[in-house]
Amino acid sequence: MTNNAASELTLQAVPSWMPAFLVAPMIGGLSLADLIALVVLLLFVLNFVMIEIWMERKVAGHIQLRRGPLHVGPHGSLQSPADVLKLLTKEDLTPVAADPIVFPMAPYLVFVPVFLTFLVIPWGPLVLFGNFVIRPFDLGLVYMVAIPAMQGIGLVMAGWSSGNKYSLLGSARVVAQLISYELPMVIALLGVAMMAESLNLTTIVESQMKQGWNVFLQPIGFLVFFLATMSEMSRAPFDIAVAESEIVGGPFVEYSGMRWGMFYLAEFAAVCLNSALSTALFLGGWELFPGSRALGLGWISDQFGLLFFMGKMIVLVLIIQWARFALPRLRIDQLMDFAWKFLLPAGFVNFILTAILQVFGFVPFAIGIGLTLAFAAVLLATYQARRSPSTVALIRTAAAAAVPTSQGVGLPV
Amino acid sequence: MRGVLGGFLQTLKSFLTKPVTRLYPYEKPPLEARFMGAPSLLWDDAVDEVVCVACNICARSCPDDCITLTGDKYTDGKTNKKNIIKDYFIDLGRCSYCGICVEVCPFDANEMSPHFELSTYDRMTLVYDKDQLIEIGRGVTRRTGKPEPVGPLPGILDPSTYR
Amino acid sequence: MAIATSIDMLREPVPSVAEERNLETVEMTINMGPQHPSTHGVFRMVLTLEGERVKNVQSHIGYLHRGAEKLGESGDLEGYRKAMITLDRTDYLSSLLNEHAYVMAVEKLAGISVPERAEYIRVILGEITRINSHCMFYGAFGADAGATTPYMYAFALREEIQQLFEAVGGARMFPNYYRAGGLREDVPQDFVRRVQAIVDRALYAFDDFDNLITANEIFLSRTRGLGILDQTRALDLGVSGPLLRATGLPYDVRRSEPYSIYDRFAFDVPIGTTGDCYERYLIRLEEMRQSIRIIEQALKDLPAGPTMGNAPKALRPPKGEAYVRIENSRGDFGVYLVSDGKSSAPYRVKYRSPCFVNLQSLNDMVIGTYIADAVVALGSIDIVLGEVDR
Amino acid sequence: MGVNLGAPTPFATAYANATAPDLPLNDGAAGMLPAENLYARLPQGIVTTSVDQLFQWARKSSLWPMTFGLACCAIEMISTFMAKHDLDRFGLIGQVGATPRQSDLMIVSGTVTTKMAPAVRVLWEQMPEPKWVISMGGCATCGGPYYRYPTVVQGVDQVIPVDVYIGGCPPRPEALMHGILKLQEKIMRQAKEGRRPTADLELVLAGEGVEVA
Repeated sequence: MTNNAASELTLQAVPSWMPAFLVAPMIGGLSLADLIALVVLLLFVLNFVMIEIWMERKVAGHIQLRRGPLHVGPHGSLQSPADVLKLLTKEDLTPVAADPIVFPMAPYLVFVPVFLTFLVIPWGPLVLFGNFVIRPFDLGLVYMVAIPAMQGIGLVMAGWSSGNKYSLLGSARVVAQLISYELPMVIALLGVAMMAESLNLTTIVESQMKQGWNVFLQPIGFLVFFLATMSEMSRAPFDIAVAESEIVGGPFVEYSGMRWGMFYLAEFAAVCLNSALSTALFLGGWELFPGSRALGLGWISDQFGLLFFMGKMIVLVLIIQWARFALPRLRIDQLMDFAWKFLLPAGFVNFILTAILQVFGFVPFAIGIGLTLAFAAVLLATYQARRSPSTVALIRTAAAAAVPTSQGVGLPV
Repeated sequence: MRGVLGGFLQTLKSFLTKPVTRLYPYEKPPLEARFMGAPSLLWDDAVDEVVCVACNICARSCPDDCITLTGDKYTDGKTNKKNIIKDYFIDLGRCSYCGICVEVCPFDANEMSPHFELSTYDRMTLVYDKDQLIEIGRGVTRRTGKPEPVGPLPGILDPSTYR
Repeated sequence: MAIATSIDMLREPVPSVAEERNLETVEMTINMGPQHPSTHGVFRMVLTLEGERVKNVQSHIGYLHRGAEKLGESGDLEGYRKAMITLDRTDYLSSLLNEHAYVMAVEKLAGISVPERAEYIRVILGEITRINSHCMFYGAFGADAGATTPYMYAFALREEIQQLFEAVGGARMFPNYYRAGGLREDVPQDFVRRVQAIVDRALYAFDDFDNLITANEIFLSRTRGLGILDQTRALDLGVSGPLLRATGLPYDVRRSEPYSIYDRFAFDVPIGTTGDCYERYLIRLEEMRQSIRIIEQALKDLPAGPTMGNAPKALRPPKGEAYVRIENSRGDFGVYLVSDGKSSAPYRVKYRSPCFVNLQSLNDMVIGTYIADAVVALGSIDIVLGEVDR
Repeated sequence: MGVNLGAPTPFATAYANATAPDLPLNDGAAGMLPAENLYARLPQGIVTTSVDQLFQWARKSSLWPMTFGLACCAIEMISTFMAKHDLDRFGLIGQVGATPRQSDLMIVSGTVTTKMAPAVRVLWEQMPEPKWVISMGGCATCGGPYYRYPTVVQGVDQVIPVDVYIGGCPPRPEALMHGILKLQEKIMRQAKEGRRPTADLELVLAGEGVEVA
């Protein structure tokens, strides 16, 4: 890793008014400012997760014609703190059948990678404070793919060590899901890296300000990345790992109290993380709107970028939450089919199209887009043609045609 | 794709509609006139005593056997009844709130009250005694629209059932 | 505690490590129920799994056996009325439909005639109960497939219906409203208006139901082609109701052996073609619409007059037996009553419950599918454990 | 008798008014029934004095139920979780507690049979402390209409300790909510009184047959 470059970038990001002792590197190259930033980040993640959970319950409530949390604090705003406090004071059970060493370790292995990935996110600038990014690695993209993948190990540990068949099934599902969806995700990221010609997330955001947002240049890539991350964090409709109606709670069945709270925390932190990554990689990071720099409004983003970043992130979080309450759950084989037969080819198409854009310019790219759309239309048409006529219509016609049988058909009583 | 989008649109529609939730502790449920809460004993305001004559038909008709009553000789002479209840217990924990006791009562001495908030820490408090049953029946009037007795009532009004 | 250990003894032994080393797939036995989010009560499935595939399924019932039939035979006074308390609670989702069957059996036994108005009101309330029950199916089936919102939609409609039941019979779930010879009391003054309001609300709600998941591709892929039961097999098993109609046989007791006044109404019997879970779902949705048709016709023709026939208050039917079958929301529900001619309680009560019979088709549907499918297939049978175990 | 029966409260008269005025939240003023007043008496928000009370407040505000639907009452319990009544308002989330390990409150709704009783016991034992049990409806309270049948357990309190009993067959969703509010009141009281009382076996047995002199 290019340590020098990294620390240089960190120093660049640090505002000039900060006293020297804060930014002087100490043990392991970490400065005091870094440590403060870590603590602030942790606090931010924890608080954002609490707000997110409250938000999800409110969203769920209003989608489902009800109110959601209402009486605990004004509009239920103290609901999440109450939940956390309760989980903290809950008895921490370790089942007899559970592995005494692995079982308590698993929650940390699930939460810590998610938290670590927050380190590379370029949050954007805010007046006086400069650009918020804790570690602008040059290999940020690789880091953000590699670290969350460790989550899988934690989940397998949780599932295996619980000594419960439901959790075993759940962890088996998690592994299959993680392995399948890692691939389309990485392929989608290749397009991003190619466009920015860099693996540094800050550079990627800045390149989007010049070239246009990636979501418009490679919409297929955005779709693939978004769906793949949604699946990686086991959110509905891809939540087969925790499928409550089938395997009760997946790998977390036997966890109680704050240990289970860690999993819950990790799940919602992952939603936050992946929304932030999607924002940084595809939605132009902290830019207000595409092309604002050309209109001379770049200073708004430069001053208040953090707020725009957060705004975009929250919109994505809301979309993820919306999907949970709008869709049924996929089955495991359909989930695998979706990854390997749809997302992966789509990722490759996006990769090729982006390559065409980078090498040959915009006109061949436009032709490529057109060809892809035409191909997709043909595929869709054949799919529709292959499908049997709508059963809804069949039932309706049958209902109209049904005649009363004269006498019973002799059903056994 | 169309179906998935339809699901999204439908949820968006319901997100924007008004919730149907009734905020219970702050809003009362609109109890219907016929709502059958706990059974209660009616009080005859005209003669200032309980209507019941301790005929035991309700107790015998109760599908859950949750009514227990004992009668006493009636000596006040305010009405022409022969007996009056001494004790009357209904185990509201066991009661199935079917209204049969009200239906069979030949003297219109009881009625289903709208009292439904029957949560206790101790299930023995769900056994309501005479005073409590009169208390929850206060303000309750015998409902109109009861089926008029049609034809003779064989067996039920047998004097041997009086105690 | 002694009783606590007995459930441990039921657990299958975990496969040994030696078996795993052979790199062969090891069968896993998973115990779904009696308390599981999607067993619809206290049903227990012991699934033998090979990976995610179900190799075998063994169902265990009896967790809710509480003697509904036997308790119906007791009581020294008003025994025929007392039996309805437990009858209501057998199939707790279609209580008024079952009450209809029961009072018809008593009427047949005692030779009581029913006034026109009572018959119409019974049909109206019965069809509303059918909608109520299918709403529950819709919600639970959606939840089995992994969608949480259908439940809420379904119960928003159910609440309106239960409010009507409360207005008519005094209770939200078990109004105990029908009597041999008619009804306990006439319906409230604003009955027609309120039913009309529910009809309007329901038609609106059914569209919402459809929009939410009926055409959803994920839902389609989860339910289509799953749990196929062909017609011969279905008839062999004695399956009835939407399960049988999904196989393409238009058998509906309301049509095949019209009881009460069902021969006066025009309605369609929806049938399927393949007999998979999706068609069962569609048939139930369509049945709700057909129920609305019946209700609208019945409301139009609702006559005035008494609601109680010439029935003695204390029933003591002559010696004999009666069997009446109706189409309840799950299939062919039958009530068999025997009177000894002496007591005021039935000598023998027997219910033919469609759930219990339909549940036998579980093995045909589930074996060879995934665990997730097993849950959906079980949901498509739409069991009520109160009626299975009685 | 020897059974202590609490003082009755006048409910019926208040319900005689068909339409109640819209009452502002947290208003424990006149016109409200004692039972409805109950929630207003509970501390709202973190205005508690001691840490213990703070934790009890958290516990009562986030009672994740283990929805133990057994029979008919389960339908009314589901109704209570659904749009019209929405227990999520009080923090009782319906979607999480599919497993006993993550739940605080067991709502036993329905008839407990001898075949089911061991499972009830096992699941109750799997719940981590602190935990509470609500017995919903006549069957779970004392066998209900089925109390005569030999396979039916005469109330779930023969198997597990119960904190709140709710009468009704089945109880209205509002009655269940009232029970939950009673339980929340009990939890807040436990902050002062210490650990929860165990089930009084004699009381339980006495509940089986009320001997009337």
